[in-house]
Amino acid sequence: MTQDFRTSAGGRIDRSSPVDFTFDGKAYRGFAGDTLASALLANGIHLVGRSYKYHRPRGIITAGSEEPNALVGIAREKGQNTPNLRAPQVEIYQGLNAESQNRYPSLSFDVGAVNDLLSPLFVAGFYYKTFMWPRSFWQKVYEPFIRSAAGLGKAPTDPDKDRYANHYAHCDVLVIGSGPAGLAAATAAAQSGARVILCDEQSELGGSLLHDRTSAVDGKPAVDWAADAIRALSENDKVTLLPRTTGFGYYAQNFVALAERVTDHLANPDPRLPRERLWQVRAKEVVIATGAIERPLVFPENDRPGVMMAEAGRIYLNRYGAMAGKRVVIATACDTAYRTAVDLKAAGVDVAVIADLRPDPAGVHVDAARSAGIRIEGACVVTGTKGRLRVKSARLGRIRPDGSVTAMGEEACDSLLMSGGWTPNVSLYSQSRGKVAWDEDAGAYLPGASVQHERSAGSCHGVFGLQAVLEDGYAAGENAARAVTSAAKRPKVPAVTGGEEGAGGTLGALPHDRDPARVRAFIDFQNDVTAKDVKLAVREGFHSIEHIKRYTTTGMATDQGRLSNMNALSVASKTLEKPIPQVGLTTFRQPYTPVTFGTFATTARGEAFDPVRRTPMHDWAVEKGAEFEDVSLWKRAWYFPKPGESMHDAVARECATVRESVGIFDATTLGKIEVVGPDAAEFLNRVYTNPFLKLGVGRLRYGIMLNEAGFIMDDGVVGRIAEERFHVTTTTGGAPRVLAHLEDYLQTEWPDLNVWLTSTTEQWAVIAVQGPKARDVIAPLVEGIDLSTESMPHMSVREGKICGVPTRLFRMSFTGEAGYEINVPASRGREVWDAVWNNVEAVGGAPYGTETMHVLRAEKGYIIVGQETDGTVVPDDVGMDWAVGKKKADFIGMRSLARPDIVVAGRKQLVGVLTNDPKVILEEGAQVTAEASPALKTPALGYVTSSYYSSALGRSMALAMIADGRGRMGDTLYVSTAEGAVAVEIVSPVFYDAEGGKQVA
Amino acid sequence: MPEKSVYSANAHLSPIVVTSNVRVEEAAPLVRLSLRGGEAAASHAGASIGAPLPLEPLTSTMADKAAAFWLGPDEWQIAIQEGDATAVFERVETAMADTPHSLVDVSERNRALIISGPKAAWLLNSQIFLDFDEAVFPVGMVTRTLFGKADIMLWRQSEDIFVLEAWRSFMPYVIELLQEASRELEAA
Amino acid sequence: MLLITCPYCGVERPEIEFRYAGEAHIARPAEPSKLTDEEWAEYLYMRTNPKGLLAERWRHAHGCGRFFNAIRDTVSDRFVTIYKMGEAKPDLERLVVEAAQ
Amino acid sequence: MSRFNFWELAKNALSAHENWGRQWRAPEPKAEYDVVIIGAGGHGLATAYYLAKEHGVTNVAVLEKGWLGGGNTGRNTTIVRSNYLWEESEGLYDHAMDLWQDLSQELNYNIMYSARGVMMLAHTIHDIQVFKRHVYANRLAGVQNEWLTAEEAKEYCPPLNISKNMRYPVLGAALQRKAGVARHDAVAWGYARGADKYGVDIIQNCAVTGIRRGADGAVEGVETSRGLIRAKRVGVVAAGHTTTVMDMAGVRMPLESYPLQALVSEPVKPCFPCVVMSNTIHAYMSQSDKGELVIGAGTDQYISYSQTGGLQIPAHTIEAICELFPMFRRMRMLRNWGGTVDVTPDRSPIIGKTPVPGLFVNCGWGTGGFKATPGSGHVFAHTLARGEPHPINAPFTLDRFRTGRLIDEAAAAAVAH
Repeated sequence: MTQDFRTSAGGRIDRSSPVDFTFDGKAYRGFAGDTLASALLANGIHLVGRSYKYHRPRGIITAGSEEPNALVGIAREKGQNTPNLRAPQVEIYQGLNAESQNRYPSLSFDVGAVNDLLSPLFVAGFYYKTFMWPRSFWQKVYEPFIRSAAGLGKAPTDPDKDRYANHYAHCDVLVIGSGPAGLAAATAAAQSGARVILCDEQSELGGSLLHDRTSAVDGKPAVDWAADAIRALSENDKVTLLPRTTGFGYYAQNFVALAERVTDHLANPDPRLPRERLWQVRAKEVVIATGAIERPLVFPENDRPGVMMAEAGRIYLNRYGAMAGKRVVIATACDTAYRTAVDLKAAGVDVAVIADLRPDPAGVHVDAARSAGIRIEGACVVTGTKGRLRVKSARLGRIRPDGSVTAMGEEACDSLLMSGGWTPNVSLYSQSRGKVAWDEDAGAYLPGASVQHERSAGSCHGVFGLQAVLEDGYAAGENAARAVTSAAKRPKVPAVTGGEEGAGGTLGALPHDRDPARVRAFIDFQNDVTAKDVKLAVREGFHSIEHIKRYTTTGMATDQGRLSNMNALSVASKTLEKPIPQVGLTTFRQPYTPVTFGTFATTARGEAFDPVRRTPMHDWAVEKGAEFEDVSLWKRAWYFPKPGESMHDAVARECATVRESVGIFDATTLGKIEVVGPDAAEFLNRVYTNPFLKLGVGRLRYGIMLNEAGFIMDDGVVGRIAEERFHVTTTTGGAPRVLAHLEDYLQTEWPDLNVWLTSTTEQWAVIAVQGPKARDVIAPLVEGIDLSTESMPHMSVREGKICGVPTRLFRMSFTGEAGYEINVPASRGREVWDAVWNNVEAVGGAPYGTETMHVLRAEKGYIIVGQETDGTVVPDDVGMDWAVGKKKADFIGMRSLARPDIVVAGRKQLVGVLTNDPKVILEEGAQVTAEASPALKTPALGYVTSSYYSSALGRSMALAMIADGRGRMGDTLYVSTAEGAVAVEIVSPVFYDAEGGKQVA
Repeated sequence: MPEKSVYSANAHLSPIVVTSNVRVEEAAPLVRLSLRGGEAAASHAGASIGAPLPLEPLTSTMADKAAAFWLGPDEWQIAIQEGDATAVFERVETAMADTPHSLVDVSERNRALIISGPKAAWLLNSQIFLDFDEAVFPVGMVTRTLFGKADIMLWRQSEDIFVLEAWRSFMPYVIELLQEASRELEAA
Repeated sequence: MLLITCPYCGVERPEIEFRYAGEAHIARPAEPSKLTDEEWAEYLYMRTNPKGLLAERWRHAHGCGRFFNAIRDTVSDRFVTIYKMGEAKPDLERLVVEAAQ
Repeated sequence: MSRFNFWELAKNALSAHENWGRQWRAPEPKAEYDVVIIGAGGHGLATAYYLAKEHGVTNVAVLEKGWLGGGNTGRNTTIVRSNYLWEESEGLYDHAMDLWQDLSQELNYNIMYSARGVMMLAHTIHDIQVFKRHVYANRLAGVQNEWLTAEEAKEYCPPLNISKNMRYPVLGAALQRKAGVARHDAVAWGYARGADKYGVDIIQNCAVTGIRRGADGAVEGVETSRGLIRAKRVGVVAAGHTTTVMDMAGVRMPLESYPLQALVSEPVKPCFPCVVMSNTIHAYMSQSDKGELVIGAGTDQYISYSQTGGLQIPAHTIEAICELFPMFRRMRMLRNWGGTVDVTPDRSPIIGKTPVPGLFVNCGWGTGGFKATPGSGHVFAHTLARGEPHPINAPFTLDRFRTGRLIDEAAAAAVAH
């Protein structure tokens, strides 16, 4: 297809670089510098989409990110579709494939358009009033139907192959928007020596200057002045220029988020480049220069393809050399549309008529059109359009002094350009938590007082006309710089010729002479909300603008009401007979325009999603074929299956090996805190339930830590290395939490104590060696420590060397066997491990993982915090009243242990559970009941916390928390399984070596 | 740029990132001590290592083969280029006499990277939310902060050279993200 | 993301370096065992939760590690003042009056 | 007031919908009511509806300082489920679940309850233990909940990534099939219309400025921006603003109010069939009937009434969504907003009496109140009508913080080992 609607010359496209692309599978040609929208228009295409509810044919209506209709899906490869891209923002590249959306089977013939025939039924909120009978039909019939009709584009189906980057930046002045105001602000700030970031959502900086053919700045054409200004900024190394970058989120304390689109416009992007980048900017001052958005006119059939905003028509013509049509009707309430008319006429387009709502249009813009020979009709309104998939003619009407309308006949056209005036774009100001204020003169909401270090410049706060906008921009830039640097300079503001402010504008539905029951004038194009819908909502009692929005869905489409809000508000205001400010305004939220999820997630994926913590012995475990489990950020070896072994087999073998011989276990991940200072013992005495004042040097003690509510929060072994130095261990997952908890009390409650905490978790690699042969295995490697039980009994610690490496050697056991935990400097962990492993292997020992550790400790009735306890458990519940220092006056959580419902009878207590059938292994989490089949809603007595096959017992075993458990020894209770309840006997939680002789041997 | 730094690239390891404008290398092992206590303790410790401990927030001091970093109002990290951590620990600990303090050997807890080149700050800003303008983050400044989701200590050794320390298990995460961010520096 | 000045480091840092630590100036009772259950529950759980100025604790968890106090307006999220642990709580009513001026 | 059904809709279509009446009145407040409810969110409106319908108490006003349904009712991610752990919670939420099933018919308002299933992912062995505990406990209570393997979870939700190479692989899931989502605004509007039909006065733009108490300490009424309104029974259902209202009566509360954020993507054709939640990596998501992916983010860490929060909160959630559903990395966020949620120390609500005679409170729903709306209103109506709690809300007292009988769902799920 040829570019029939391309001008013969002009625009910022590169006519020497043709670009081939497809739309809905059909090949088209455009030029480098085209957007998808401009290229389609140049090819005479207006019909590009279908609306959300009625599936009405829709055309390109804007030239910017506010586009509600021209949404397309683009996929570089299958499964990588990006839906809902706005055609005016899509830069074409060689080979681009774009698809229209929300139509089946094709854009020109869409079966969903049957909804349009049913539109008399499908009014605002109709779905709240029906689809209720029969009940089951909602989910089976109605909802699936609604869901498939709704939605716009198709979601991608395959994992995204692109990468996304993040960048944190700081600057003195962030300028958002690079039109005349933004460019002026950035220039002024940069001239004052400030660090400046200037961003703009468009591919090219310059904003409206890029399509302004009538103004001159300092004697230069506006576009040349812009180019010079941009060049000067780009040569300043304190200035960062960011095209294709949307300032989308204004957060507290001048934190602004920008989304930069790095590669989407490239035909063959370098794979080393990220697709998009999130800029997280902290700016000392922000200048918002986001311009104004032209308002549609609300007249019947205003949604026909070919109907477009007047300024968009000018942008496509002047910037892209694309004509909206060859015979154009212009409908306006505002002077700026006359500029479009003049430019179109100059380009050879037949401008049939300018239909102006105002009775006597006048002024420089009007004069220019008049002298160009364009027909101008005052008090003239468009009352409808004709044409199926593209406008063929416009009905015109004369507005009489009484407000009624009489028909003026039809005007043939292939495009209708409209302007209802301009709405200052206050989104980012509003996001900054500023309160917009209604300005009756401007007929618009404008930014009120600044809440943050922010100022608006140009038309986004109601300043129009190029000279005024530039002055405003320079002043904003200068003042922003002045706020951060004393060296601010007063800039010289250039003189403008042309570019005068255009007056006029209207809000809300226009009068017409048509049957109101039969015609629809759209306010929100994408969501198909009409003026009638807004009136219906008001009639039904929805009077708050938030209610109207939610009931009609106006302003909830992907343009977030950028085109529709003011018209909806005006219709609501008139229907309610209340002035606009009393109706309210819906809240502007982040993001300004939609932002890719990947841009928020940035680099967090796979192993970079969360740090993966591995111990110095991790690779050894991998070599040995270990399976791993995630425990907080750590990867822990779970079990070490030999070839052909199931998990059950491997764990049974590992358990038996530890009990009979010796096992080696990587305990590095346990949290470690060095507690040092003259008051170290006193401090520990306050934070653990156990007494610590009298713990001897060289001794270990198991401690329980409560939160102030009395519930167990962590446990661990504490070693007294020296009089004023303790080595504290915590659970793996609890380490950061415990350290923060201890620092909290130390800094806030007891700043008088001379004690300090230092995390040493990663200073030490920890090798646990457990089993009857543990001492024999390590003895040959240890220097300077007498390992005999007499000299180094159970629960003691010594310093010395192992394999020539300094060590803190703990004699302790979490398995019930005699054993050691060897702490060595982390970088030496692997070599010591290898040496110990050689000896372990030599005596028939084995490595074991966390699962075996869990089984062995359960056989001993030792709890695991987080498994036997769940944040609602006090020490007595798990049979550890012995660990609570009765003579202590106070410790964290002590007072809470005396609360009525903590000392009450009937609390759940830790017990052992043996199934009557020794082969049955209960599920952890299974519930315990008094009867096999209790009546529904009978509260359970408790639940199984831990359950394993015990090779030591040759049968299954479990731990459980059961109401009054210690009073139920020997009772038969029932535990639920997937197949039904099984009978169990309640027993002591200590299954193995109840006397404890083995671990002290 | 200081003539000498306690940090030097580990000659046994190949660089982690090399582009025309930035280089990331792992630093050679060091003795690191965490000192907690008051100014008296700091004074004793400074004397024993030959460099007065910095009392100004976020500053550092240098000496021959030693450096001291302010990490908190009662916390310093001392780095010494010497082989035997135990010996250094004993020497400093002995110098403390009866001053209340806590001295802990954390030599093995951290690993360090040296990030250098004109794009060093840019690279760090891919994951660190700090302003590296020299007026804000001058040479010699040291701070703990976050690199993505990892806690780090960051020191500016010179305009274009930064030292980043992290707990050892977090270092692969830091390295992966530095490599990731550096990829586009090689792109056209 | 808030910007918070650590009174120990003397610099502004992004909120992600800090951990919130709840209402400030709720001193742990010297002798908890002498408190009634009601008094203990008051200490443990009852909070001012004001719409307006709140004295609260933060910790520079990923920086110097220090806890400190701040007065912040919970409607605007603006920090009014930040002070070190152990310093007296400012007179909130006076701050409200000052803020209004 | 006309009934809502298809024929009524068709009939009105013939008159261009010019004849629909108001769904609720905008009455002037009377001098006195039997019961005043503070807060016209879903819970407050449901309370009024059941007071009128089931207890015959129709001389009721619901006072709302803004617009009805404008607080957390209109800001949440609409998830409804009842597979809680503790018996007390199971009772409360499953009571609501029963009411949800027929709520459209009950209210003659299509609240679009869609039982598409809520699936909670397990990523660690600890998660598995916790979820199985829930499944077994729920089974005893007659609460639907079942355990799925990772493969079964993927079958139920095809976009789910169950690769073993994920940072936190999916190890299984707990699924409640009859759980799902509803249309949040419609719930508020349906209850408002229903209550209005029984004569309840819903008074919007009416801020409560004081609670008047008599010499005996009992409640006598509330002072408002529209004058004194007398009532001997007052129910406070003010969510994040409860502390402020209770302060007016001199009652200290164990509450803190935090910003909670949520977001939606741009609308797309159906691509996500159910609700998926992951507590471990902090994500929950469903797809609305409009086609938007509806995503719940977390709370900011600090107390705030600003109804906004930091970027890092939604970013953190989106990271998790992209990890679970890597194809959605190319989807785009359309809108991100915040609410103010009132959180108790045990993350369970407080529903019942206060130390002030005649003053009742229903608060502390934290991040999960929407799902309880019908049940909460139903039992609170009972409490207000009788002056004593319904058996279902009897455990949810304010006094539990004194005695230590907490109902701590979060602790049961969140403690790592």
